[in-house]
Amino acid sequence: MRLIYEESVAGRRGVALPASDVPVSESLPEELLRVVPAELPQLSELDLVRHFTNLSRRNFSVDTHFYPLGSCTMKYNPRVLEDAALLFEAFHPMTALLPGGEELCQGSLGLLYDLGQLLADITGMDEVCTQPLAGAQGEMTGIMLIAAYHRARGKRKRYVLVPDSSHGTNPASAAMAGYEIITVASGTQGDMDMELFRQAMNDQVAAVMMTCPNTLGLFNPRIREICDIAHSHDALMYYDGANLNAILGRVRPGDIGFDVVHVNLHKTFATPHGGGGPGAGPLGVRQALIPFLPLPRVRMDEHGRLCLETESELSIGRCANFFGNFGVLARAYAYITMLGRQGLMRVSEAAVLNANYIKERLKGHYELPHDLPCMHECVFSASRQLAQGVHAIDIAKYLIDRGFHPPTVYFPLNVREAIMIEPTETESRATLDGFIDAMIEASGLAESNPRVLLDAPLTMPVSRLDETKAARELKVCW
Amino acid sequence: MRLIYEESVAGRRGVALPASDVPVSESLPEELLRVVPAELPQLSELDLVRHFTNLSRRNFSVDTHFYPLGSCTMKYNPRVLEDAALLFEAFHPMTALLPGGEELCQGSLGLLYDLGQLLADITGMDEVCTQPLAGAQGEMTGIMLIAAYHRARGKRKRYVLVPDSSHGTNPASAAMAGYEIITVASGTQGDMDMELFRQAMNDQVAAVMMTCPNTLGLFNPRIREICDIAHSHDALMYYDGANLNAILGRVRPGDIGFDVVHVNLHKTFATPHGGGGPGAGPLGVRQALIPFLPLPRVRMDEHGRLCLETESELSIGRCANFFGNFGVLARAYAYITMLGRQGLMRVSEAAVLNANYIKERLKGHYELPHDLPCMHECVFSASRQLAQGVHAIDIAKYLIDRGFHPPTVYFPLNVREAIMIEPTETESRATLDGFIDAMIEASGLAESNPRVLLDAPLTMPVSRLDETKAARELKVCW
Amino acid sequence: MDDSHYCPHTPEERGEMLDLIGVASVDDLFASIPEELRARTFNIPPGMSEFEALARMRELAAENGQGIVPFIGGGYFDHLVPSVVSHLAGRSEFYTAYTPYQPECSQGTLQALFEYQTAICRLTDLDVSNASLYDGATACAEAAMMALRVTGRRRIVVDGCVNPFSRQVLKTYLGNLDVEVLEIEPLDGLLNRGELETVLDDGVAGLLVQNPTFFGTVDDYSSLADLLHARGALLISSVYPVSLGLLKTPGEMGVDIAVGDGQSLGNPLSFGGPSFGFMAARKALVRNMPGRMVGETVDGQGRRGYVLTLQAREQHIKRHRATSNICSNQSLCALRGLIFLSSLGRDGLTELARLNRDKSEYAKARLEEIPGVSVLRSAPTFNEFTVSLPAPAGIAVAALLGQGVAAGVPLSTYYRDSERLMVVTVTEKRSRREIDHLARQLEVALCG
Amino acid sequence: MDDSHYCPHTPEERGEMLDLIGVASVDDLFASIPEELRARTFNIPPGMSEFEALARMRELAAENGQGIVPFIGGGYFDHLVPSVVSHLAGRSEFYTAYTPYQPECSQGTLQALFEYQTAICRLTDLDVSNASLYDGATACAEAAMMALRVTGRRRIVVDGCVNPFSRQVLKTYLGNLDVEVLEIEPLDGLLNRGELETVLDDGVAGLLVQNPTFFGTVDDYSSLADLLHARGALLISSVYPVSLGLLKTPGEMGVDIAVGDGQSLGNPLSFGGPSFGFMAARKALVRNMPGRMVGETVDGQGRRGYVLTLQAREQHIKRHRATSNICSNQSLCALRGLIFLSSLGRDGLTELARLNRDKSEYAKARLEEIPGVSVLRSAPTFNEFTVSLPAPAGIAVAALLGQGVAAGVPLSTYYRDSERLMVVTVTEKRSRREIDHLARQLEVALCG
Repeated sequence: MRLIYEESVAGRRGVALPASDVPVSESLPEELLRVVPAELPQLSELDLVRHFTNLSRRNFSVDTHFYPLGSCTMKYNPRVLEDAALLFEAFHPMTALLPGGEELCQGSLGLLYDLGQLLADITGMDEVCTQPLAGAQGEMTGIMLIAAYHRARGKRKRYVLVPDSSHGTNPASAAMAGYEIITVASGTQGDMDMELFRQAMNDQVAAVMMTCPNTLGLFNPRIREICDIAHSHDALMYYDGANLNAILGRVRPGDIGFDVVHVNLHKTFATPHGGGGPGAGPLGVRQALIPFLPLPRVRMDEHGRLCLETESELSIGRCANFFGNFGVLARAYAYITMLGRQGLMRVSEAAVLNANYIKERLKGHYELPHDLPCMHECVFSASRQLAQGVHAIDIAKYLIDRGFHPPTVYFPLNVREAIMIEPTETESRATLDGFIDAMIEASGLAESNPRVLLDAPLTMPVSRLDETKAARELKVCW
Repeated sequence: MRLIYEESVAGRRGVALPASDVPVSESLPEELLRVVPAELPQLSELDLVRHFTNLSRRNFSVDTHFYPLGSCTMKYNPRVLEDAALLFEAFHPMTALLPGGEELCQGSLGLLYDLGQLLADITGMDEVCTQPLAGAQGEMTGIMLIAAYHRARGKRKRYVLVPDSSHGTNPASAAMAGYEIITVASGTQGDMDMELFRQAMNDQVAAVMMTCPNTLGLFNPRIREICDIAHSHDALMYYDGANLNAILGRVRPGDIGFDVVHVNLHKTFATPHGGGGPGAGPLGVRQALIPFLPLPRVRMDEHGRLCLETESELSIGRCANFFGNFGVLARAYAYITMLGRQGLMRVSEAAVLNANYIKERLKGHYELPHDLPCMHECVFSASRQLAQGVHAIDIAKYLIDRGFHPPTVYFPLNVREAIMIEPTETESRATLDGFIDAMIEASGLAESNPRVLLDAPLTMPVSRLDETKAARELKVCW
Repeated sequence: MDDSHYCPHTPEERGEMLDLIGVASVDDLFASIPEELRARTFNIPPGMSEFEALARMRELAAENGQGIVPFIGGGYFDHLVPSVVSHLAGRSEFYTAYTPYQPECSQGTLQALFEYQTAICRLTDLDVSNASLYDGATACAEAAMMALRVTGRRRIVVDGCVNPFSRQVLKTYLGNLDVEVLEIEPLDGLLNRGELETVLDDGVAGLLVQNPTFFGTVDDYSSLADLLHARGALLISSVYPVSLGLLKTPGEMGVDIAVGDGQSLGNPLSFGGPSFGFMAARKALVRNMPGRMVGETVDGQGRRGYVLTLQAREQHIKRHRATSNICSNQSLCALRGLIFLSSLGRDGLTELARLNRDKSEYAKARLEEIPGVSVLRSAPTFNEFTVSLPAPAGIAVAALLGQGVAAGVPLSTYYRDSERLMVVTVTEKRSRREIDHLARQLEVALCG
Repeated sequence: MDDSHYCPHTPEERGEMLDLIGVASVDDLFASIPEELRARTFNIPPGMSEFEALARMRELAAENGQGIVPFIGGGYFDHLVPSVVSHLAGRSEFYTAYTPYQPECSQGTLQALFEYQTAICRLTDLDVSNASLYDGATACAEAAMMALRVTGRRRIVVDGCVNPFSRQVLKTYLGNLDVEVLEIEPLDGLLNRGELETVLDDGVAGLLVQNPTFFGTVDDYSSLADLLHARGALLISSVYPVSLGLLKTPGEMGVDIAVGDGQSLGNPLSFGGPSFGFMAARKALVRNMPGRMVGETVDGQGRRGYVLTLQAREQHIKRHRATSNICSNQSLCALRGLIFLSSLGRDGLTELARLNRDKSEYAKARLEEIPGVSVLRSAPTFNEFTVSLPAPAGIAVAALLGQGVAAGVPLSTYYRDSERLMVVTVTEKRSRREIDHLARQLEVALCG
């Protein structure tokens, strides 16, 4: 498809602006003005609509295709959440920060407060801050809180400890908070090797970042032991909420012994991914960490009115402009409100059921590094197919031709040729079966006709793209 | 794609309903109850969303493809019209018919009244009734008004006269109003042959139905003469507004001598076609016909308040439940409000420019039965291509493979192998050029490789469908 | 502000295109129009941006009464509409497509309409359905004309319990044809079967009834089917589709043609439109049906596909001998209906119907507690019922309207001797609190 | 009501799936979780249907003050959003897709982001742009960290005229790193250039300025670029994208990294988010940029296509050595930005910027007519300006807020000795009538 700039015609006008009802002002001094206007595309509204409508048709998406992307929780995004968020579109955030402004924002502040309470209950934490704009920012903010906590107690620790199977954001976020990273290798079940973990722990460790169930979709039964060891070194336990979809209502990180938790609303709580954001990464903490939370903080006063705490000596400061990605938070709030206690528990039940169903049906066809009951996702390896020269990526591309978005491949890093499948609870059995059949056929083709896999995809507007060229002959602007 | 019924699983639930807040009522007597529930599809909301989203992707549409369907005016439907119509979604029409209810509907009634005024100005009529639900219903209502008019003057006429190039709805609507049809053959320029017309006219003719510009996209300069002849026989002139897009602000049917006009809002006034409706067919009439208009009729009282006239001795009655397709009327009102006088005139200028541009560029490649300046559409014939065994339909199907919706083919009936192209004013030159190139290539292929045309389309989910089988082995319900 | 709204050409492009055409100006393209035929005036006000137009629309909408709680029907019903309905029907590819005359690039619309037809058949228990008509009222008229065509007779009998708007439309439609429309006055809010028997003869093409009736009463017309068929006439029933979640179906009653208004199936009130009319019938009648119809077939490779079929019935082929003049129907509204029905599913529709009846029965009981108020109990009801007040209904309704409650539809406009009667409608959207409020307000209005 | 929301399995299906897995119940699937690790409580209230949830959301929204006319900014601006923006960005295929890691089935998102990057480069006159960051404030912090990385130095200088929220976020981001943040106090609502020269030395990695400033003043930082480059430091400018319809661009000024908040480009206020942060830079800095980036390439058949590129900078490859921890960005908001800019086009953006300035200048003149009110005139302004009142600004703002007008942002919270100052924002959405009303109300509040 042509780029929108290639469709542009000089002088063509799109959307018309209102006529002015005020006098034309005196011009700004020449030296403050731009020399030539920005060469934005000039096209008619119809051509604009056609361009973006047709562009959209070149995407796979949850609404059009099964999207079993491991560790991403691509569940159905209920349409009603869009209608709910729309109700708050017109409210200016600055209003709340004006003198007397909180009174005029009781609805918005109330939503933030209630959502915090709900998430605190879900995670077993004492307070939840809804400001972080995405999971990774939640992580960074969480580690900063931990740093502030240690600092307030007169300690300046050096390390954050992460398992080698962790999401890349974990070490990156800890590094942004000023820590050095200790990576602990995985044991046989994909969790940190307990021996190596004990060896790595010391009093200079500020925090241990984990996700549970882990990236292999396995729940570590020794997780409390890990928490206890960490706490014995005065290290805090950080819970990466990416996999929360597995345990809603059954396990609460706070009950296990975690001190800080972030939640990915665009994973567990059904807000749309939007092609890579916006997300939201609310952060739950234990009592001891509350004084360090970022500002402004929503509180309820003695009369039940919501107000904003904008000053606090111990706060780490501010991690976003205002109150977080409110529109995303509003969607998640509506989702939790709709599902309620039973609905949320059902989510995890069905998510785990679906993952185990896929695991059982595929394990005769693909190497399963850890044949244990999994939680909400399962990780296979294409190692058997590798014998025929077929890699995980080839299977992924073949699935595209079969009308399925590929699973996550090559993650987690501790599994060779990993194929990580997360079906989510919202997929029906017919869809799972269709996907399983395609996976089995791929495995058969790896034996009988690997060319089909290596050449895939053939049904898309482009076949495999030259990524090396993209990086070498860098062109990021037309 | 599977039918939604094929995706259904017994016992699966879609959208949940609210819990009841009232007691369960006593059951109805057995004999009043249905025996088994209606076997509606049972699927999850995600599967529902995927089904209809993917179904939609199997359509061409204005938003995705150029759609030069002659006589259908497939112009861009501004998105803002959707937002405008939404503002009126919650209002119950029955409110206006309650005692005191008009007071609570001043906005909705005001919109109807204003729209009537605007359309009266555009068509040169004395009053416009917005009740008819589509163009064809407007026609039928118009002819009924004409019948009532004659009847009130003590006459019971027998005939309605239409040219052979007219839309099928014209004779069909006149027949539903109880008239017999006299069809007049076309002369050299696609208009009624004046001689034949004179011969056909007599005092038993109640009305002459015409469209101007005619179906060949030509403006008949003798149209007033036709009006005069008709009037001399006490016949009324009916104007089919299907081609109004050509003459906005330049010609008003009322000024020429027409007595009744219907307007297709979903053509000229940019309301979306929706895959075949809803449309709206407001009807404009001269003073003498006002007493016969259908009810309820929106009027403005001496205080400038809007009210409904629900009783009238002479009215033909009612042609729809309430006040017409209000949502469609609201969109057209917003459209006219936006465009204003200049904007509407620009519409016709650009529509006529685009049609003439296509006509000029294609006339070397296709037979042009009438090489005259056209109005908003032009009609070619595939007669030259027929020599190679290629029909208009084959060219149409080839265009699908080239990413263009085909023009209208085999209409008007007075042109052999007709290809009727209406580009509308909203298409940019690049789009016209792309279409013209494809048409020229089709003409080349008719010479060099007609097979490509005969086999087309190949890029769609289905190739040419067996229409005979569909009618013979009728299956209209799964 | 720029006034070229939606006309994309730049002056340069316009110039080049005119050059190619070989004329000097756009005006030259209109040269074929004689000067004396040009518009005398054209007084449309100046245009504005979309933002200003939308602001004007908001002002207009604000001139309507806001938040009125409707206990009224009259053929339109305030039902819940799941969010998915607008989101899916609003897909551009459905929204901005035309009638699917080119089936290969219109399988989306065609398959959806085939699924719609199937849903209507299943809802009504009849064999065939068309792809929609304008609305419920015109569907009644089309059904009557169909009965006239099928039987070749010239008389239609209409139960006075049918919605008065539908009856008016029917009379308008048939007004210029050489046929007779005979209305039977209701008896206690029900069809007067005694009266019917006296008018039934071999000249009757069909009888039009409605279930539930305009009074809200629910009836079983099974015995009428036999009566009519014995005389070679057709039974036509107008039905409220939501009620078919519970009530005996047209098919079960032996009805020949079922029609109705689809607004209640996922279409907003929108001050009366657009909605859609549906029509289903016995298979034998299919070639006499009006409107578009989608049929299943195969392509050259044997792949299943859908096309408009039996087009020979339609005006664009058959012209004045067509089964109807209808061209545009209400596809998009029918699509909404299909999505609505599919989103609820089999059990959802039953549950929805039960909710309606439960709420309505609750309201019945509450209103009857008011001194002097009684409910017409000649037959069971679904979600509407007729109430008799101790004072003129119009006055009470006007009084409550001032309080933001549309309490019911007074019957005096539509029936004689009914000054104190009104029909109350209670859908699933009315909360117990709203119903209690209605009862309280009505009591205040009546008893002071 | 049914509580299986969005979980499709019927009991039968669930049973069959459990059989296949070889367990007796769903609970068995959770057997690996030791009893003592199970949730102690789980007190979420019962669920409800979408209709009830939406009603609750409506109630919440109604608890906010309605229809407040905003003359406030603070980084978020009440701009017009053309209808096309929501309609197009709302397409399911954009909305419900993930990060385009599989490029062949994600060309829609990828091409759109490439077009977005191009739009940002053209807007700022810089060479490269990433595919968006979280918001304007975090973009400032990321830019500062980038300057630290590029120069290997440990000091960032920040103009006090930069939005205080951005400065706070920057300080939070850098708070745990071994670096120094040095703020220069504003002088008359402008950068104190004298003070700057005294702090500039070879330890400074970069200077962060903003244009227009938080006070609304417009400046030309061209000479600073030379000053900083001479010392091996980078110039970072935070810009208000709408102002670039008129104002001198970062590229023209010699800025190295331009950042800003994209809310004003087609994103609703939405009580503060989501919006997006943008970042553009000189080409030489591209490998040090944070966040995703889309690059052009070809497939095996030579067809043009788009992929995420330079992923080696990112956390999922580079882990703790990545240029940033950012993973999700704000793609959909960036897409809205692209559609917004494309819908206005080259001339539309200029016109929009002019409208903003004209309205703002009109408001300036009107407010200055009030006795005791003066406007800070140390520099020209765009659509915001600082006003000095004859009384504490906080009291006046609170008084007008009660009348439904948010008159401005009092500066005392953010700057010392500014009790009587406030910043007034006037976008194209404010009508002359609203501005006149503001002036009248303010006069009443001040003069009684």
